Amino acid sequence: MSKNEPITQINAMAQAPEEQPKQKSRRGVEWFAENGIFVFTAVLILSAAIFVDGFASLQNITDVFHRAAPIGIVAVGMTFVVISGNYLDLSVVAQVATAAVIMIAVSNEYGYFAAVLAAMLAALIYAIVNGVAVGYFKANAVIVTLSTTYVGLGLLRLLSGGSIFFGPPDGALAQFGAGKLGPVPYSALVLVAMTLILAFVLNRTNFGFTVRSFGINERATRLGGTNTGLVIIGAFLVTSLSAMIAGFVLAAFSNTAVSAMSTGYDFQALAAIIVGGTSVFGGKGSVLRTLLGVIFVSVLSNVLVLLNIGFGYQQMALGVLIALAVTVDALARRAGKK
Amino acid sequence: MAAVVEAKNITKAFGGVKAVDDVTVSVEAGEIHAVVGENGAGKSTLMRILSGIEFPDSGQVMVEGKEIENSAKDSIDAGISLVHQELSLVPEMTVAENIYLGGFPTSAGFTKRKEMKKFAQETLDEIGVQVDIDERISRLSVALRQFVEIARAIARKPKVLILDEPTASLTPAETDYLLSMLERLAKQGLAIIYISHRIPEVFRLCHNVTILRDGKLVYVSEIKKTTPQEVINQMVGRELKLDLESRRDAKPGDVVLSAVGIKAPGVNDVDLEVRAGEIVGLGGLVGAGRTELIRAIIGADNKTAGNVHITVDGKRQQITSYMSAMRNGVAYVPEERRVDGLAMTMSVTDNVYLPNRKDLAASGVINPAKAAKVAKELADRVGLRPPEIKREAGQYSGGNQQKIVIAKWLHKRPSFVVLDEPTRGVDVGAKAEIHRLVKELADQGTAVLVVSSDLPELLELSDVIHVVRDGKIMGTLDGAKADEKQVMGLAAGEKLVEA
Amino acid sequence: MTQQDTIQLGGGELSLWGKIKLTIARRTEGRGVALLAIILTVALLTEPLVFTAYQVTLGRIALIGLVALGLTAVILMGQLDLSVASTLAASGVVLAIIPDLTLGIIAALLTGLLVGAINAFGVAIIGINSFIWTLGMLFFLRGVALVISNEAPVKLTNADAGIAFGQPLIGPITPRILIFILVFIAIQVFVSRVKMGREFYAVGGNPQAAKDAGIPVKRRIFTGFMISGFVSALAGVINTLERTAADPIAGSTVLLASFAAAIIGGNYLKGGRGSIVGTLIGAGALGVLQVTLTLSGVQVPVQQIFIGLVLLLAVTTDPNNLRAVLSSIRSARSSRVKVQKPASEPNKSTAS
Amino acid sequence: MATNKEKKEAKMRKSRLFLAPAAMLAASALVLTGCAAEEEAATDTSTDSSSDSDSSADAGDDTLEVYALLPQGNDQPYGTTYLPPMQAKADELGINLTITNSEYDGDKQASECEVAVAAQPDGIILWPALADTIRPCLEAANNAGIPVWITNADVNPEDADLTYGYSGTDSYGQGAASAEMMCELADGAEIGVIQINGLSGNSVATLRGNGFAETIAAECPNVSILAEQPGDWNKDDSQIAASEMLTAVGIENVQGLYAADDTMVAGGIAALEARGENVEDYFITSIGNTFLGNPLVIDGKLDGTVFQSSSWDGENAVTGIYRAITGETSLGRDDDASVLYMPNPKVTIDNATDPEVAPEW
Repeated sequence: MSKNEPITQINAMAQAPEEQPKQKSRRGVEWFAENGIFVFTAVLILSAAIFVDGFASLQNITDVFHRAAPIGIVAVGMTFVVISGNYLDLSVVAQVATAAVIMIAVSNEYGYFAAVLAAMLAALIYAIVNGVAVGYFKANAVIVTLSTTYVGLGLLRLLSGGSIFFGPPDGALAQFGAGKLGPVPYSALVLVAMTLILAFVLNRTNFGFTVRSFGINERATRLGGTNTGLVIIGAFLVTSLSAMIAGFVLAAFSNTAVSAMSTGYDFQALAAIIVGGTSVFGGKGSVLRTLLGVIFVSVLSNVLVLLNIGFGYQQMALGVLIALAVTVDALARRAGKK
Repeated sequence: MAAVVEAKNITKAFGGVKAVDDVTVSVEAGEIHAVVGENGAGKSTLMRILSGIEFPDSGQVMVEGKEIENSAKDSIDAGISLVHQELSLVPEMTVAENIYLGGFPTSAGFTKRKEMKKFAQETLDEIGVQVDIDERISRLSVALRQFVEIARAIARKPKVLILDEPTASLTPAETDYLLSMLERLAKQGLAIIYISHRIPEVFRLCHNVTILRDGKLVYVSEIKKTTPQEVINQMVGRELKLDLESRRDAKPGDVVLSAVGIKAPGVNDVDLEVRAGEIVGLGGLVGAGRTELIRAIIGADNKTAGNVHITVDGKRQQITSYMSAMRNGVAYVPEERRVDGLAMTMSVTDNVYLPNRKDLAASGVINPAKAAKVAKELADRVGLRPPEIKREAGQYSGGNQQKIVIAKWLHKRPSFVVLDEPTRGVDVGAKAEIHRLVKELADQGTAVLVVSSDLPELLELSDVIHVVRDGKIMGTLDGAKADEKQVMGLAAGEKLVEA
Repeated sequence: MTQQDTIQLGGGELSLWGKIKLTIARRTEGRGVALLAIILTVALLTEPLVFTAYQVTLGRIALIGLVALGLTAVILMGQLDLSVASTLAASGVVLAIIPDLTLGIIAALLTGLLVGAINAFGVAIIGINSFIWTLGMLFFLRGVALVISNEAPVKLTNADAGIAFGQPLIGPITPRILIFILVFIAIQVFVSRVKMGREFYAVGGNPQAAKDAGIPVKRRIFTGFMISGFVSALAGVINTLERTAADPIAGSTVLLASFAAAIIGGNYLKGGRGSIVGTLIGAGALGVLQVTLTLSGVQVPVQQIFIGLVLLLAVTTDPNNLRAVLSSIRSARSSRVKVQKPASEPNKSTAS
Repeated sequence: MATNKEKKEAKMRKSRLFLAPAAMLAASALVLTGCAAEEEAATDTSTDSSSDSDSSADAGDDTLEVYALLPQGNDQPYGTTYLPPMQAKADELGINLTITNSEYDGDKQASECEVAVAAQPDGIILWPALADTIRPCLEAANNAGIPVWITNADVNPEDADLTYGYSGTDSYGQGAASAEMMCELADGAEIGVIQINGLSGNSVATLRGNGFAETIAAECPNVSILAEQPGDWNKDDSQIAASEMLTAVGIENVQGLYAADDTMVAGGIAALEARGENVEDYFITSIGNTFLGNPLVIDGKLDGTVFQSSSWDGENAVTGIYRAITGETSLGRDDDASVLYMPNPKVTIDNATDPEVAPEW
């Protein structure tokens, strides 16, 4: 590149944009919206450890991890769809069940390798159907994934006959499902590994970059030379593969599989993502936040069970939590705008 | 006769730049008053102040001698009706409903449909537009929507009607009709403020003309006492402050871009060539079809016909989509940088990274250090201030944002660069830097296509100027010899002043 | 200068056929009508019982469609309400736990209005995306229903009144069908004839223009969500009365079916486009489809696949989406057609 | 006028666009209904002509039309093994079955009931999705003169008069039987147990739970229920819930575990094993004797379960409606033949391998 002599001359003319000093209170709200989840999670865990008997036991830590693992794996994957600005993938319900049933039913007959291949094929099909309809036809993601849920569950039930499938009690899968490293079950290690991998993909790869920038500004991303349709398919593919792994983990943990086993995973995963502070407007958010959201929701459920509080109250608490999380975010955005 | 509406000593500044500077305009009943000026001369801002959408920093607006509060509602109540340049209709409601949007006649909450339709029909009859009042707006042509907008303004029984470039989207026949309609309305006692760049229209229609330039009022005259030539002179009117030394010696090479028979919405069968090392300027008025033309050429919008080829290193490639344009070294600096150009909540580095992913991270994994290094280099090269590449793009001023948009394309060493209004809303210093960058690119052998409504800019930069009107190239001028009047004359529909 | 009195910009006089075509083109329910026609034809050929026992079919349509009608009011404004099914369940339980029937009905309906108001508060005042805010409400109300019902079905104190409620009133028309028709008429009149309802289209179609024209956008959002909440609660009341008991986990199939009905009926999720008639047609198509499939004894998984495919088709064949896809295909194809033209023409120029 | 022509063409293009999906829909509709008919034919190999898709009741000969309104089917393990014996029995008796699945949605089942009544079949088999909500359905069937036979889960006592009979288990009784075994195991000792229920709000879950809790309270007050949580009929959910309950009440206070079915008890056992506990030291009972539960009984991990036979259930539903149609039973439950209680033998390690309690699902 040639040297830029004229620059110095012009520099003098250019005005530096004045930085507006932020008010303290506004900063407070923004800081809270940014980091609130860390504080909340820490406070919840600390107070539970102090006030709830048995919470801090090693066994209970294992239980919390068991609670968090499958839903967490779904949620960290679904974060990609949410960050791309497409609300959620309802069809994870069908995908998790499909993967679990395939894992046990197919591996019983043809071995693990064939099972994994078959499950990956299923994940790929889901991703392509969802991604093409949303990315190329610009159809609403909620309705598209709702219809693939119908079709997917219908197919699964038709093909599996609705039976419950068992793995051999001492098969590799069952051993993995029961295995622990200290108090940490292998499934939680999978969750941590998935979080790290997906955080890397989202923050450090070209693909993750386009997912984020698509969520912030679709048109600028397209004009930056991105095939935005492919980005959407990719986001759905990450979600589908995560749902597949969640299905494996779930199948390993219970060593059984049935088509109804993942009911409610769609909205539960989304709830964890929102509680973690990922914005449904797209762009803002991270996989790590989702992990925190999952931990927060799991710890909360765990504490409520330890206190022998009914299931109804747990659902109410989740609803209030979502409202609080988004309200703080909204107030912060408003403060930031002024 | 007393003035119906009077704007006294209006001043309004945006971020230190005076968009309107001490302007006074007054219009009498039955008068059609033209307000003309180049793009960005301050006409639209003045009209927004008149209609209460913007508040002036100083000065006052009087209607029939009474000062009005500055709010949209007060303006409407006082009898000022603005026909927006951007359409503000609800697409899925009917014509009649849009005419009465927000003010349907009702009884006990129920819309009095018959009455509403009758009123709407009367209004449309009054302006002589035949359109099915039960039709939904989304199914109407842009021209029809424009007439519905006018009907909506008329339905408020205004004393003053302001029209901002009403003929931009109309065919000659429709324009013809609109003008005679306005004459009729004026004869009935309506005061009309007519904003347009189109000089023939102004001369056919208006009684008086006010000319704004750079926010200042420079000329007021009865139309009978002036000539089109004089009006154009006054619009352009500034001293030729073009520093001739700042013009470069163009040494055009081979044809890089060749577009043949391009048709698209708003573009009517255009051929265009740009050579290596050459800057081609597209002049013309807002709405002439320039943006549509370049977007169709590079595939950012769909075209309906035509071929585009790019020749790089002797290889001739067809451009079928924006992706293929990108692959062949096309760089596009869009007009709407907030919507199309930048991800405002991403850092400078990320914005620079966006189009350079393949190059900066061939393996697909981002190397933050490398990305930061490139971003830093580019920020220095375009003179970003402050050169903090971790800052969010949205926190920079307009000029610096535009520098980021340009910077992100420089790393790839593009073979063909398209810039759409590269210095709109940009301060003087940044403008000079951007001009320098554009020339530098051309000197390095890049083919450059610039769309600009800023005549001095167009003349300074371009080796060749095409003037676009109604989606067609109306004339081609040699950039070194052309002057502002020639460009404006072609753009506004006058014959070439000096052939 | 030619002096014209009028300018003709529209289509001009139309033949009868032209008028019919115009009417069809103006409506948004096209796909819904086509789907309904196909389903009716298939039903007529395979299961004529769908028509002879029309009161049953109507009952099913009312079951699916009632909630969808309220939902449409919200969708017209470009918002979503995920809490409809939980509202239905919670208001049903509220009705059942109150011994006095009249009081129970009033309390249940007030619950719906309250839920609607809270939903609107989050969306219009705090400014939160309605999808997320009502998702929170979905969980919260589900919890409420479980808690106040003690996690078990609650029997109506006055079961006889419930059974009487399920009996046909006029001919084969049960109160459910009658209420459904009345609600349909009410909301249809509201959004097509009443100023306030008509402005829903403006709020959904061009919020800025609505605001500029002095329409109180926030108040309209409140009205819409309260309609949705009220109608969901009404559905909960009807279900609880007809079944003589309230189920705290009721409505599991309602949420998705009512969205499906609205979408098939041509309602645009971004707002501003669609109609209550469309929702009725969508509910009709879905209801007839379900009854036909039930009667022909098709396995439930096959029914699910079928409904899923219909929905996928409905959402991907939105005219706007199709037009966008086709136009980019056409654009790519146009490049491959060689342009033949003479070397020079007036009005056109080739640079340097 | 060229523009008019263009418009026309555009419109035709639009209508073609419109027709394409419509045609696809129609095609897929036909294919799918065709498939369904074929499937029906495939399952009905044992009989000659009972699978004619003509569903009108007055088909002439002795083919009987029966609607079976079930809340589950191929989507649940029990329903999956319930259906084939039911179909086989129907074929044997010359009955053409139309089966629905309401997925435990009471409103949907009510609507299906209306459809069934309108079809005027010879009889209706009803498995209530929600016992409290089916009275209107029964009344409608009665008014239409269609006999209704209840299967799997009985109606409330006050509604029994509207049915022709019942075959199946006694969900409350199953919970009670499981409680009785728990009482025997405790043998008068003061012990604490934890209870895992089915899906919250589900009526079988409620009945079994009440049956267990009330029987314990009445017969062996020495056994105290320390905590209860739903396990959602899932092994994974119940394992977590069980483990958390153990933490909550302190594992040292727990000597027993009850779960509302074998799948969930397997989760509870897994929770104990995961803590390194010797499962044989705990008193554990459940309901089902399924493929999952039976081996646990044989291994000595599950101390007692209550056998539930899906094939008996399915077969006897058809036997019952056949009795009702042929006049063997009449409205109300006055006849001896009107109630067929599924033998619900308690299964322990002593009889776990007997052929009569061989697991079926």
